[in-house]
Amino acid sequence: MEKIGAVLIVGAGIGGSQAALDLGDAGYKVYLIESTTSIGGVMAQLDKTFPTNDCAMCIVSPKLVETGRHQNIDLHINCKIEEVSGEAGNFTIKILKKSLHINMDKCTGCGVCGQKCPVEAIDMFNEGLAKVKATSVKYPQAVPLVYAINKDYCIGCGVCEGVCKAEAVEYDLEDQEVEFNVGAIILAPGFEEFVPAEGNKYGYGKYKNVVTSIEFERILSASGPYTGKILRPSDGDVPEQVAFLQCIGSRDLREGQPYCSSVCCMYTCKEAVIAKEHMDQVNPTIFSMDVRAYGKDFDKYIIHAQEEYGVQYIRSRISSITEDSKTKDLILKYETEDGKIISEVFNMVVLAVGLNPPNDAEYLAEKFGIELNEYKFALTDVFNPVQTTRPGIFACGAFQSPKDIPETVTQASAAAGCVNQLLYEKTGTLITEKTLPPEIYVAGQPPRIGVFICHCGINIGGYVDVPDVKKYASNLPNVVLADRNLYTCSADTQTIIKNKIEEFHLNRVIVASCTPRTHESLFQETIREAGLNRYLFQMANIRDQCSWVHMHQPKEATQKAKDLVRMAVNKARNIIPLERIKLSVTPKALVIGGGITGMVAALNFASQEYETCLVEKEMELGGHAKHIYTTLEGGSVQDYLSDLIQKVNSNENLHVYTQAEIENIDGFIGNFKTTLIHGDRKERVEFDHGVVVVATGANEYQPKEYLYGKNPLVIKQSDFEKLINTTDDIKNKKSIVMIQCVGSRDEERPYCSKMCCAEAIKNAILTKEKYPGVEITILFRDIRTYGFKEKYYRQAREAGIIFLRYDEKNPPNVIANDSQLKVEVNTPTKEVININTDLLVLSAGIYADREENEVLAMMLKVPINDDNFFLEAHVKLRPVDFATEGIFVAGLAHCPKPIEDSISQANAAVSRACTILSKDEIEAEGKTAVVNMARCSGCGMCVENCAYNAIELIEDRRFGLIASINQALCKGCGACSGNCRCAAIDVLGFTGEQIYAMIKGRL
Amino acid sequence: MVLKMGVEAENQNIEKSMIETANNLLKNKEVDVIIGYSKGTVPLSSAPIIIRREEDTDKLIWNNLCYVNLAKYLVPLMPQLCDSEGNSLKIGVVSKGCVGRALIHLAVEKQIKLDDIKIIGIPCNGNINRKRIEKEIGESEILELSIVDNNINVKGKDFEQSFPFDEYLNELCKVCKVKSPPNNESLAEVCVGECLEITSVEDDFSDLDEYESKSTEEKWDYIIDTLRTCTRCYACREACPMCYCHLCFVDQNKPIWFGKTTEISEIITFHLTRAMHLAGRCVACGACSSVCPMGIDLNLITRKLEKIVKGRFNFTSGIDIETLAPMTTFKMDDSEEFMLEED
Amino acid sequence: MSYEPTILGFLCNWCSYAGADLAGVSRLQYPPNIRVIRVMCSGRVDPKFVFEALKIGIDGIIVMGCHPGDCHYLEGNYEAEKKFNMLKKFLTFINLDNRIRLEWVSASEGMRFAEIVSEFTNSIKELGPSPLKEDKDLLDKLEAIEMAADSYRIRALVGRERTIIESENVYGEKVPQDKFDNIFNTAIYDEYMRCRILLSLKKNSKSVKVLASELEIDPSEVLEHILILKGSNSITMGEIEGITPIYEYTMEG
Amino acid sequence: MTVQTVDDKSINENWEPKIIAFLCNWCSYAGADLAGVSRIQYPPNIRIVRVPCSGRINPNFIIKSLTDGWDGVLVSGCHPGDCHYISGNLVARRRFAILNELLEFFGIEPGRVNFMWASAAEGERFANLIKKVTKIIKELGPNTKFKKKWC
Repeated sequence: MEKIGAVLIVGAGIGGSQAALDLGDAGYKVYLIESTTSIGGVMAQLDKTFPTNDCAMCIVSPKLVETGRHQNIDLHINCKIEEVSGEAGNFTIKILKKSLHINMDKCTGCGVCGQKCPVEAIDMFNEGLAKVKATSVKYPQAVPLVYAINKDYCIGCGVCEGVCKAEAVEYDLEDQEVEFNVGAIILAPGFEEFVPAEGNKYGYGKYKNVVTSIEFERILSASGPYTGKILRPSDGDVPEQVAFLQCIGSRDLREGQPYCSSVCCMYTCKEAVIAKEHMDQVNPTIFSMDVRAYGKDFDKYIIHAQEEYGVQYIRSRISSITEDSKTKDLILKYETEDGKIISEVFNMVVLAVGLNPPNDAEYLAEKFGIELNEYKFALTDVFNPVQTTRPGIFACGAFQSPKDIPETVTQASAAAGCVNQLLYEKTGTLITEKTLPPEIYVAGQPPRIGVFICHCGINIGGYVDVPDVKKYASNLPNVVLADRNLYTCSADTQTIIKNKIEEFHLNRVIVASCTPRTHESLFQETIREAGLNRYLFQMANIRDQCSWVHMHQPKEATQKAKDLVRMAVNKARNIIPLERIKLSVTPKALVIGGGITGMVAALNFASQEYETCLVEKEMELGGHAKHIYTTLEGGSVQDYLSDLIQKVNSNENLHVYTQAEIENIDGFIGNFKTTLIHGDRKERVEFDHGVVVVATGANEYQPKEYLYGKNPLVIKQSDFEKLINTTDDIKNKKSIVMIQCVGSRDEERPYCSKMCCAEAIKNAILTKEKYPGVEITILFRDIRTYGFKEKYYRQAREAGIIFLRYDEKNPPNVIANDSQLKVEVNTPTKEVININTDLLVLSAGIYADREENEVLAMMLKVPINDDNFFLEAHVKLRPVDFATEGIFVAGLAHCPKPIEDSISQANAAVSRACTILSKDEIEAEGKTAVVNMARCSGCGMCVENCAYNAIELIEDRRFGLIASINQALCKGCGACSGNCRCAAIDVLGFTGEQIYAMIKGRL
Repeated sequence: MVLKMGVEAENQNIEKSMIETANNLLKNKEVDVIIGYSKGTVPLSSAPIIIRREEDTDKLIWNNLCYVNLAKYLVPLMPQLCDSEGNSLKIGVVSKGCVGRALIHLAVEKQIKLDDIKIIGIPCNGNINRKRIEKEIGESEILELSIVDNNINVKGKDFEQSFPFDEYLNELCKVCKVKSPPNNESLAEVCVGECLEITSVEDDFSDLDEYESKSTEEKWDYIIDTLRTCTRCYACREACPMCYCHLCFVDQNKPIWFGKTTEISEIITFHLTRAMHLAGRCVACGACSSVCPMGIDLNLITRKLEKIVKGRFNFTSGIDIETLAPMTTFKMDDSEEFMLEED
Repeated sequence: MSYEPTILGFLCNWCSYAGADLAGVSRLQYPPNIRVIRVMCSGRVDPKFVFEALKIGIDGIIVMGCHPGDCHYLEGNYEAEKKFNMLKKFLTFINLDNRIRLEWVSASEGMRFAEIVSEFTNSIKELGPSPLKEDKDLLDKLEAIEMAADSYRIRALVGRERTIIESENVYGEKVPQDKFDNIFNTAIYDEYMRCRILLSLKKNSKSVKVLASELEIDPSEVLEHILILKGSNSITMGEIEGITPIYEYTMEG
Repeated sequence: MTVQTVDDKSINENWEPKIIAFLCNWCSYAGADLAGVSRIQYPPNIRIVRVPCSGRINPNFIIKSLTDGWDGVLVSGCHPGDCHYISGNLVARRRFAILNELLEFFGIEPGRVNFMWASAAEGERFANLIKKVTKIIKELGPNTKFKKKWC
């Protein structure tokens, strides 16, 4: 059975889109299937996202637009899976494409049908807070921007067909049956929020002012129904006292799911912070049990929220909510930690609802033949969390287990990494390279500009006098052709443009229509197909920024349209053809660090027949995982480790250098050259490669507190694990005490090491099983067994292990009295408990050594954050890339994480790297910066300003010390040219001359 | 400004020990060449001089008229100041406070290498505001000038006048906080007289309060009056150590950003853009005002530049070679009070 | 002198007007209060005419057309019936629905014409004079109704009702009457409320709670309407007094 | 025939200022598009110039716009942290801060040149800020300070 170089991805949320982009860039044909009418999933509904508080739309829409128009990605919306057959490497899938009753190719998304439709329905995107018409688009920036008719609301009155100038409405469009033949499948259908059932004790559904967190997200969103103002649904007032209730539908055996949904602690804190930021009158109070802020910079976020924004945390679970019928305020009754019963009045309550599996989870499992776990999420392998029970089918994102956006994006890339491993021989087989005519040489010709003005149905023509603008444009200097058409972006007008280019020998094309953000590349492709360099093109936005926003001032709108066209023509006179620089790529990879992460990454590269070099500074491989025996979920780490080491040493594409040190790395993406010294004889090895994966791991904290090192009865958790797994000296111990958060979440290391709670509970359960008589007490600040690990926390409590909370302000102190230790614990109820114990186990955290990381960071010119871990390019959208292209990070070097997350990140890094290695040459961005050597005085300001390290000072024979730009790394942002005093640096496509000409266009 | 023993006497004292230092620096080959001030060809002026041989060191002078910033000559001269094989000579620079700061900042901007430079530190007690005295004397020519216990005696062909020293100092020198080069240990430096260690500068910029309390129109009128007489001769640009661009923005074409005429709006544009280029780089040496043939007082703008950069980024130019100039870096919590918000 | 109501009658030229003439020829007597306007077809009567009549204080309005199937223009009377239903629904909000009547009178039914007119005149007489003359608040409500009835949404629904219920909609199916009715009724109610909110805000800016008390509906419902009006840029949120945002009417709405 | 010199032109009420706006492509330009898609009306005085990032905006652009006769300048970038190029807007913020203080120091009316952040989801906020800027510049009247007097 022959493998196929194509992939089916089910679900086009942020996870599905990331996997599609990775695989599309790596040269696979991707069929992206979405059940709703536009891509973006839940992330598109969010206002801001933690931990960076940046606006979800700003971050996700460029990625969605790229997915929408990627050459290798076929996007199919409104689909339903019918039937799946075949096996790894060769699947056939039948899909039912439900009709939108609107022809996707003709619809331009202008929205007139939506305005005129007489039927109003509940807007599910805004969680029922607003109304939407029967013909609608999910949200204004939807990709693809296509309207759809919702059949169960539509009464078929035919009004929309009447008003649609593009004749896109075709009521009789049937559902289509489509069949795909692919090599692998990735399931990323996301999750469903938990909705409290009828008659729930929180009054959701009964009291207006009790809303779920996703509804509150829409209330917060600037593009939501309340346009970012925090109002309460009962009377539109600003709620001054807002209560947030955690764990609704999670960690709850009766009404919800037993597991922890992992993300509610963080998004609740974010919602509280953003509400306070939007409106200062709002005072958020969060009722929580444990605050599970386990990820990178999460703890800092919580502390910052408490200090900066006055978010108040109360540690208790609400028993009941009653409503004051007159004021519609809510009375909450709760018990504080020291036992007092308090009832407080709040104007609004937000329920932090958990994450359920998608509604069609069983349906998908049955169709794709994969097993689900006890909570109906996808059952995956302990040591490869994206591999489902059926080979060739992978799962990622919340469908695998509840997780946040950074982890979802990482897992999406990891799934793409596993697909690479499966189908690597077949890259590039199914993608069609477009054959383009040779470019016409236009340099030196006088500018001959063609201006195409668009009516966009009535969207422009209805408010701007397009014929007048056309007449005006036709007698602007250098304009040889001015034309107007009903829809410039429609397929037939593209051919008109191509013919006019030939007929009038145009060497500059201007389209005055809508926003270049979504349509520039469409027209650039068209003029390239007519033989013109794609950069000889300019757009004037006379719809979104003119006709639509000056509807009641047609005269001024027409004048503005003329001005915008004239400014575009002025700029067009100065544009020059640009090439995208091509760079060769050495298809080899360097992996630094031989722990589990490094080995998994190196193996993945090697199994795709990329020559790989693995560098490890210790004597033997294994890294941090050497002294871990099992994972909380029961996987045996030592067997996995030994099997991994055996595979690494036996793979012929993989050169392993232990006891090795990197002397120097230079070069850039695709063309790195590394020299390293290895072995006790310090041999020197040269290795050139295309990509670098940093998997240098981190170290275990050596505790200084709690008499560690001074008293033999005080040991670390890792020593304790060795003890119970290899010896049985615990036999005669009567009482063991464990202390959590040792060396984590304190002044120097203000972060959570994420795996110590799981380690402690794993060892405690194992000890209880082996020696039931031993009394185990765990002193904790927050038990952070997120996700499905919650089950083991409950299992520990049922096994009789005592959990005692201590406050970080006065931690327990340890006094040695002869053969035992006395541990004094001051609990929040202010009375002190003394425990005499035979053994004290400290859960030591993870820390990154500044000197070690700084050396490597200097060589690779990549940043480190203030906790000394490596800083990735973007927390959410590029979690495993560095800002400098071609270098990736994975494992503990990025931040403390359990083994399965490190493995995911390793595969993700490989997938990201394959988008480079799979090509023999990569195209850099055309609009990059360029230095005018005569003007540059070598002051070095641009070198500091460049976030991508694309500029360096070189000694030039004629001009002395000047700046020189590495076109491969430059992104064309222009931060350098903004500060350049002698205007020596320009950004092609936005040069000083072009902007000067636009300024001159005032008239 | 408290003078221990008369300005004139102190200067002679410094001059003598400076010549001495220059001699033994040249003698034991610590430096190959020394740049300092020598007697000007016209009374009330001084001229830069490059000394290679020991016997010329007595040409070096030090008085209150050494207003030129010697750091200016280093950048263009660097290529020529090297021996036959092309490796650069060791240069000694007579540097008062602002010259020292200029050297440090030029090193930060990679124009000079400080290990080729030997800073000969001078505790400066300010330059005389020559333009102001000439304006008050009117047309007649000054032949001789001397400073006797806190006032300046000026003699001409047929007149004699004296001015209080403190009053007729250069505006910037009155409020100057960095009298001698900020010698932190990393610099190879020798000091004539006592140079104090300066790591940071505290300044309340109260001299600007009077101007800044004016209304926008009054400010505009004041600026027009001061700059109206500018003839675009660019003497200020030629005197400024920080203006070392090969092709200044006013001389560029493709595109010609700003006009070259002496029309008031184009004068304002030139000075505004030059001020923008000097933010965080100007070392307040006052050379631009001293050399201006039309007697335009640019010190107000210089003070404002220092105030902005000190207030916003707690940075003073030319103090320490490690910290990056403000425009080359950023902080997440930089002040953004000027940003527009919805009301 | 006892109160004499003013009645306005729209008579379709082919049937009811001829019926009226027949009543005249046969010297049938009926009260003189009715003033007749001849229209070519009962379908010609635009809801605006009825609102205008009510606004100037006419006490009762009657529209007469041909019996279904007799219409000279085949379907005019069917359209008239749909428009009359919409009118009735709107006027029930201010219980003036009993002051309008739709009757079918053929050219040969002189007797029926006279009976209908006298019966209608007596029923209006019992009702007394139209309250619109002095009740300013009621006039505002009528103003809102007129505005709502003129909205694109209502006219589209009324205009398309017959095709999609009696013959077939664009999908070739018949829309069940109850499904259409509940969409139509919610549309009528929503548009009426929104127009009342718009007119009220036109006078002076108000908060949601003030509007709710004025319209006697729950504040959360007012909020929903406010959001939709804000979405179509007919109102904007002004500043927030304490915890209550004030909404203002925008001219460009 | 009285020669009407530039500066004594009384500000008749139907004078409309011409404002140039430099918008960063990823956030502010997207915010302007969202205002369009949501049909939020705002005065037609601004002319938008798209730049890749607020970091690209050189002081020459702003000063040239004033001397070339535009009545007002608006500069808008992404909120700190949103920048598509990681730190383009942060580098620019310092430059704008210094330029803003210098303009005010030189006696240019504050409000002639305005700086703001706008994200891709803040359509309504973008429109409100445009209304505010237009109102400010309309009150300031035509830009006579930089107009060439005699050539």
